Amino acid sequence: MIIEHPLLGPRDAAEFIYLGDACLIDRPDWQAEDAAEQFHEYGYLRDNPAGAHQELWYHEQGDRSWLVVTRDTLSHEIIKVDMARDVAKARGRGT
Amino acid sequence: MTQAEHIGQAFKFFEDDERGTQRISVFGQDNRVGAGLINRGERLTFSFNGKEMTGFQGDTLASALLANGQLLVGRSFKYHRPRGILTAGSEEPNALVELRSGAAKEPNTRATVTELFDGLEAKSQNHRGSLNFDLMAMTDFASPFLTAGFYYKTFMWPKSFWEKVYEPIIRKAAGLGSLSMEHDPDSYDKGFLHCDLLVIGAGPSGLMAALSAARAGARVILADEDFLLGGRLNSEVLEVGGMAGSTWAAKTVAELASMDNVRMMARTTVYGAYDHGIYGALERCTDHLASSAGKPRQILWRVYSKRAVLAAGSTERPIAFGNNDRPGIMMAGAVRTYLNRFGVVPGKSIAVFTNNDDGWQTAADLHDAGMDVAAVIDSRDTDAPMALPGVRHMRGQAIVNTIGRKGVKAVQTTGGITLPVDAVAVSGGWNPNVHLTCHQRGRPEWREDINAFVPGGVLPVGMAVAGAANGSMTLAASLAEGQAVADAQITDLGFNPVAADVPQASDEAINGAAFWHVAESKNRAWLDQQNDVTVKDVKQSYQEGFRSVEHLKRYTTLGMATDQGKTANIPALAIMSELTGKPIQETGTTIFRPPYTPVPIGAFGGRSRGKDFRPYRLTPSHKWAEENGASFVNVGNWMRAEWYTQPGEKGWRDSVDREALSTRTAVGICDVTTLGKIDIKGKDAGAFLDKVYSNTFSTLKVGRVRYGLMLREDGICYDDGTTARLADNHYVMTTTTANAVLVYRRLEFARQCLWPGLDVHLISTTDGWAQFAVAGPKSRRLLRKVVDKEFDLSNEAFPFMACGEVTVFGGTPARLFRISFSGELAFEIAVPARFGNSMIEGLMKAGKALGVVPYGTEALGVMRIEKGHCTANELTGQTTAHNIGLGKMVSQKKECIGNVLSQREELIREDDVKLVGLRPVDRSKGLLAGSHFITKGEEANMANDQGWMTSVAWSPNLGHSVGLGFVKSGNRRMGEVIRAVSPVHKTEMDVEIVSAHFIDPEGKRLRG
Amino acid sequence: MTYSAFRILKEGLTGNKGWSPAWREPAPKVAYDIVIVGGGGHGLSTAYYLSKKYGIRNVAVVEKGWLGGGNIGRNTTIIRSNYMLPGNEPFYEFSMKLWEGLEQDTNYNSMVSQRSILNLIHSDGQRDAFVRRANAMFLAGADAELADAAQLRRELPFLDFDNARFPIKGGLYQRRGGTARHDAVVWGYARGADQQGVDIIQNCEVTGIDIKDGVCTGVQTTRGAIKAKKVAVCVAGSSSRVMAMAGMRLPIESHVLQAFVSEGLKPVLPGVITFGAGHFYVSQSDKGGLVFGGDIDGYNTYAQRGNLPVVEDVCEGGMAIMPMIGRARLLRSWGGVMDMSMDGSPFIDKTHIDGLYFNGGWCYGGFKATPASGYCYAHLLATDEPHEVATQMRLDRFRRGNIIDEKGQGNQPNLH
Amino acid sequence: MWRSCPPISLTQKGSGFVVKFNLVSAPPLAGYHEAFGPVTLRAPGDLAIVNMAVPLGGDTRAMKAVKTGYGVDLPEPGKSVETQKGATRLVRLAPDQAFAIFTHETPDAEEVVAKRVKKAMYLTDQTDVWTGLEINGPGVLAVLERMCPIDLHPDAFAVGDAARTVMEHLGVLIIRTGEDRYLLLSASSSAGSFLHMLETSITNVM
Repeated sequence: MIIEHPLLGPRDAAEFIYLGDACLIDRPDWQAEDAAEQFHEYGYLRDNPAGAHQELWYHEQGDRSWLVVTRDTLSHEIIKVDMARDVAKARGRGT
Repeated sequence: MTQAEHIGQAFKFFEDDERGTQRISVFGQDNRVGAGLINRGERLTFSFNGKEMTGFQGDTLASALLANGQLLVGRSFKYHRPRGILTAGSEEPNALVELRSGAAKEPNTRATVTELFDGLEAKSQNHRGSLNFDLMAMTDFASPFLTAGFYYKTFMWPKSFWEKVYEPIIRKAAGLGSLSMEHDPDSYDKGFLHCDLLVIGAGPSGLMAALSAARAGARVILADEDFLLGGRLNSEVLEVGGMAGSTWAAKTVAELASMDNVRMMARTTVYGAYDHGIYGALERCTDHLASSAGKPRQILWRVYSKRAVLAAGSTERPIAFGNNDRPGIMMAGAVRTYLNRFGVVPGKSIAVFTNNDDGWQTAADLHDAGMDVAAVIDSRDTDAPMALPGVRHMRGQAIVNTIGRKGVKAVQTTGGITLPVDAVAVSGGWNPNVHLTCHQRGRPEWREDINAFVPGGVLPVGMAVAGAANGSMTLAASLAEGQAVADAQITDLGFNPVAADVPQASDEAINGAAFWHVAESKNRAWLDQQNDVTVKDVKQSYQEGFRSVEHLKRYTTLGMATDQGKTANIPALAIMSELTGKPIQETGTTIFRPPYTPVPIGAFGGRSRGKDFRPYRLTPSHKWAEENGASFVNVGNWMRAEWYTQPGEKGWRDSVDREALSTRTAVGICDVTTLGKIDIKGKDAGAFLDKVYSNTFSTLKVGRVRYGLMLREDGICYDDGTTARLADNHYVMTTTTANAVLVYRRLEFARQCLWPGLDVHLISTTDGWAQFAVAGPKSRRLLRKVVDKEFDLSNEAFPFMACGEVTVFGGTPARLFRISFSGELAFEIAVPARFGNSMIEGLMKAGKALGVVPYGTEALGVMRIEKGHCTANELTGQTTAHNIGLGKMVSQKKECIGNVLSQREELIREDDVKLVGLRPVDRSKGLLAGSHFITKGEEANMANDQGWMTSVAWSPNLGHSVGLGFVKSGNRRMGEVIRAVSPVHKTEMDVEIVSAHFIDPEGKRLRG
Repeated sequence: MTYSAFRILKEGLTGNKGWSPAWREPAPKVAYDIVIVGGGGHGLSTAYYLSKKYGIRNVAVVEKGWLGGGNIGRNTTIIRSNYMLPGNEPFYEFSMKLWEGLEQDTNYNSMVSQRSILNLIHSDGQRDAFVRRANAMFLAGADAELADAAQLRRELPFLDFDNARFPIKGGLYQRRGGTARHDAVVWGYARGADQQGVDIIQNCEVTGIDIKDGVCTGVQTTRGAIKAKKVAVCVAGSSSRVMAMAGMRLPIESHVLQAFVSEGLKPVLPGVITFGAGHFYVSQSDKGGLVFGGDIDGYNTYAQRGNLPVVEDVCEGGMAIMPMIGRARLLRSWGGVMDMSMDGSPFIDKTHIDGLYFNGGWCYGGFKATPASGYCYAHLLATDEPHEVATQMRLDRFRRGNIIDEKGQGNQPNLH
Repeated sequence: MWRSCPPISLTQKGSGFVVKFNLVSAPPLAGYHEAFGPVTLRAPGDLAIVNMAVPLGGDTRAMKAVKTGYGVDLPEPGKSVETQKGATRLVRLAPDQAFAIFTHETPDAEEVVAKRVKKAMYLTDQTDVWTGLEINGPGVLAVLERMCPIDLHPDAFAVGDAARTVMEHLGVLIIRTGEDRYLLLSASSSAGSFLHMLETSITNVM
């Protein structure tokens, strides 16, 4: 596969390490009343869709950026690639 | 040789040639006729089954064998039927040989694509006894009992006979060629290519596509599996642009080869279409040479294309009739290839059996060459599509059976006529080579007008298909489509195609009728000639309910041989379609998967074999260690010294005991560079570390080190190590050797994805610093002679867990940490890696009077076990902080990775296993790592399993074996004697549960 | 029809005209006691044991394509019970014992061949871990044997002992391990279940799961609605998609595992060999092909195909330990979609919906589990209690922290 | 004296002396220089590398500091520039990360860069983390295509372009420093394998 890196252009997916569903960005609040349940869902349950899937790839043999890649799990077509830090910030992650 | 020279050479020998037509016997090459595109100036000698024969440069092994009248070349898989050469290409099911000899022996090599070279050795395969008298041929007589799926129905009794009797017999009979059992003597290489347009296939449409794209300025790669580019143009007598097709091909190839933006790749098979325009291609560099002379035999290319044109042509399919597998029965198109390209005919009197007009062309070419065409047997009851004076036309007839054994002697027709012939040319129509269109999501579609599957469904991204591969079966259509498709492809990329006329060519007659097998045949009619699948097998498969094409394939093994059913599959599924009454489109095909033709495993392996399988990482003191008796051990890709053998030491234990003892009594030095080092900077570095470690680091004082425990998000221990604070905004983290890369990755995830608002920056410095543990009661005294004198190393100024930046040996920068893995007074000192090898010399020199020893990973292991420290044997990724007695280190008062899920009920059970020390009750016995613990008096079974021994060592300091292990509620069972069983060693012993801290449990030494 | 050598003789002499279909092609009935969703190995073995061992015969197996078209038709056919953890090892050993009697039980030669499986050892730490595992195997009633390098050199002289990047220091054998003919396992179970009266319905895709007031009442299919007292989902590879019809999210990701076969060769490999320092395992089929594989591709996918980096990685591993295979050719590659679970271990459990059961999460180890998976699932369906060797394969185990993580990789499916 | 942070106050106490010993610098490939027909392969001497990290929110200040200190703009990711005198090559690896590569012998490269960019960036010496090989000469692309997955066609990879990628299992930073000249950097611990990879590619092609 080829991942179109937002800054570096097309790169072979072999340069990347795959982590999984980009929902892993949405780490629950550790102080929430149902934190245990939220972390269970966060840690273990996945939509695992057949179709568009937002997922995390790490450019380990490259610029060490984490990317959020939107990819179709049936066709492998890559629909969108974003810098994960931008996605994380947009989803309200901070300090 | 440049690409242009290479191609040029391939062609120079035929441009001057004239096409001869009369039979010319050359040194035993009785079947050699005409001229062909071979170089008669270069005679080559080769051997088949030890018999010497000759051929010419430009021959394949198959054409040379045919020239020499060798029609019998192998035996089939199951029935050991005599088989000859069916095709002239990579689709060949029958003519497989063992090529070369010794370690270079290459089984199952298709003679039809093997380029002849001087000294070539080939042997036929899959027979016991000689090729002519194969003892295994008796299986053919048992064939009524060996039909599809027979082995699923028997060989079950008695039960023990399967592995002992039946299976060995079956295995020995099965298989085709044999491996040499020696290491492959050749090397392989890989490479990466990039282009705007990849053109797959250099026949008429491929050449036109490449030419048009190249003229427009696109970066073009043209690849073809053949050594002579031109595809069918080299097999036919058709004209292009007023010249012989092969001449036009050569001229076009020459033009392409002269262009800088074109890469011509002959002998290169594009074997697979992968995601996003990536293609796999195999270039055979030295297979046509007697020796590879130290160069890579083959190169596996990964081609990154923006667009691709598949111009892979088509493959002729047979018609199934009784005994249609005899040597001498060939595809009609192959007969033309042998005649026109190689100047060879398979026999003296040839019958043509066809269901379409193209078969007639074979008769015409043979006729024009002065050969005896016994008859054209056409299944269609129609007029001859061309006039062939003197050739008998048997309309509406078919071959029902053939006579002969090791070669065809006569054919019998449905009309009851027996024709004596010594060869048969069969044409059942042509299948577009759609394979690569299906490697992803494409599913072929049936086209009634040409009775063939054409590309359908979703093609690989960027791929378009042209020519015969697309169902455009005539030459004129192929040329035009090649250009049009390429123009469309490059227009997409922003190039402007150069308007050029497509060269003149004729549309040859291609009418045909669907006709798959001769129903009147009573004898077995072969579909898959290699795996011996007949029409009857298909019928039986249907009868027993195996009706989907996948069941048909799996039940009968149809299409699973080395040719992947390139000639067999379509006729077979057409027959299944007749049986089920479902149309062919609905019956469908099995899925084509890479590779298009088989690829040597060695090529996929590339250079990564032997010592080059993975890179070596060497520690900075590697050279010194080599010079000082070290033996090395792999730790991941690192090579670490495991011990240093001194003169007089008889075994590794002598060395390790000495190193461990000397370190505990004096001082030892160990290269610990392999531990991961991550430089962490930024004003939020402390806050960041609080989140990634289970314990707190923001409160760590500058100049101090702290042990850190890192959890995974699921609450299990991930890694541990020490992290030093060198400045307010600057920490240095150490990780275990194995996890250095993984921890870095996780930290980047935390930094970019979880807490992007923190100002923190990471950079690995693992390789940058040569780091040495200096351990033992005399370690301070040693360092005092190394660290420049302005730095105070006293216990007060530089206590346990202190760190600082110092200089050594008169000004060289260094980092000093007072940390201890051995439990002794100990330091780690780091200098820039370039000084590493010199540094250990300096340390040894400084410590000479103190009795310093270098120690390796074994002594390191002994001492850490004596001290009860964990390594990967304990931190297996299944271990909780509670298991190792560090439950309290997991803060619940701050946000950190893993703390929430670490509190799940099953992970904090009181009766879970706990890390303990173990020693044998009989102190003379040696503990065994991996033993399981069973409470005394209980039976050894899984329900009673109390835990296991993780690490053991002989303690030279205690004089007995010591171990660490996990025992259920072990912290409450101190002093208990428990069984340590190791059934795999057939032993057990009693062991006592003790504290894991065998040495200095109060930690006085390391604080001293 | 009973299969035997006599039958083959008789049919052979009479033109092979008397063979009857291996199974019927029934139309779905309106209702069944149990509808098994998924006509793969596990679904069919469930049906077989339900009908044969538990006497429940009013059962349908519905399959969206052809029988055995899922992972049982695209694996490397290895059987073994060399697991380590108490949650796994007794189960796999139970499966091994079922394999050992399978052919006689089903009257179908599935070619169970106990030719041994060997895991190579390259480091002391690896040996310690293998000894732990070997002893766990013994404690669960399985067999194991440690071999040193000298023994392996005698038995497998073609391995690269002298020039290896990661020297071979020994190995862990399970002599009872080996291979079986994957398709024949499907056909044997299907034929056996059919003979017991189970309806096996191909080309029948489930399009909906009927749930009323928290109770599952049946399924909607492309061939109409089918009522059932119990619906047993058994569709590893597609588990998330099917269970989503019941509104469930699973601790599973779908990944592709590629596998490869070489051209047919005369016998060279005695058993299964696994290269621990690389990603490579290999055996040789009865037909002579080297059947081999390695790591999963590593990204979520439902496509039954992989990409080049893994093909190369696997072959690099092969060349690293047995460079004699360099001149053997890779003939065919394929990919199977795996239910990669969060700890690498499977589920055989009831769901929170009454009447809806789930079997999945087999990662790339489902083939060897086929008999026990079906047996235990049948037990659960028949008794509503987990079988004694499958008590830990529960859906709620992550909530409780009862993880069955053989590899110690944590909640990242692609690492298992 | 070399320091990246203020020294800890360590006052001299007790006895002891530092033995007379001259620490010798021996980078792994030092002095390597071979010609293979038209292609030469050499390990540049005294290649100093300093990592420059841009503080969060400190982009403007960092860019200004680079401009002031080096007289050039920090390039975009995947590009490099040489400073006016050609003394230093600045390679932008990631949005918040760049390398300064220059020739410098003593182990205080970090201070050299610190003088240029002051405190506008976090600096970490990377000199000994890497080992460099420069490959030069006509036909060099035929050698590199046997290892490098990046498209190095002159139109796709201009002089000054840089890419971190993987070659034969080694992480490599490749920078096109001239028409037919490339600088390749890889981990110093695997220098031997790195050299072996390049030599094999050359001999396989030549």
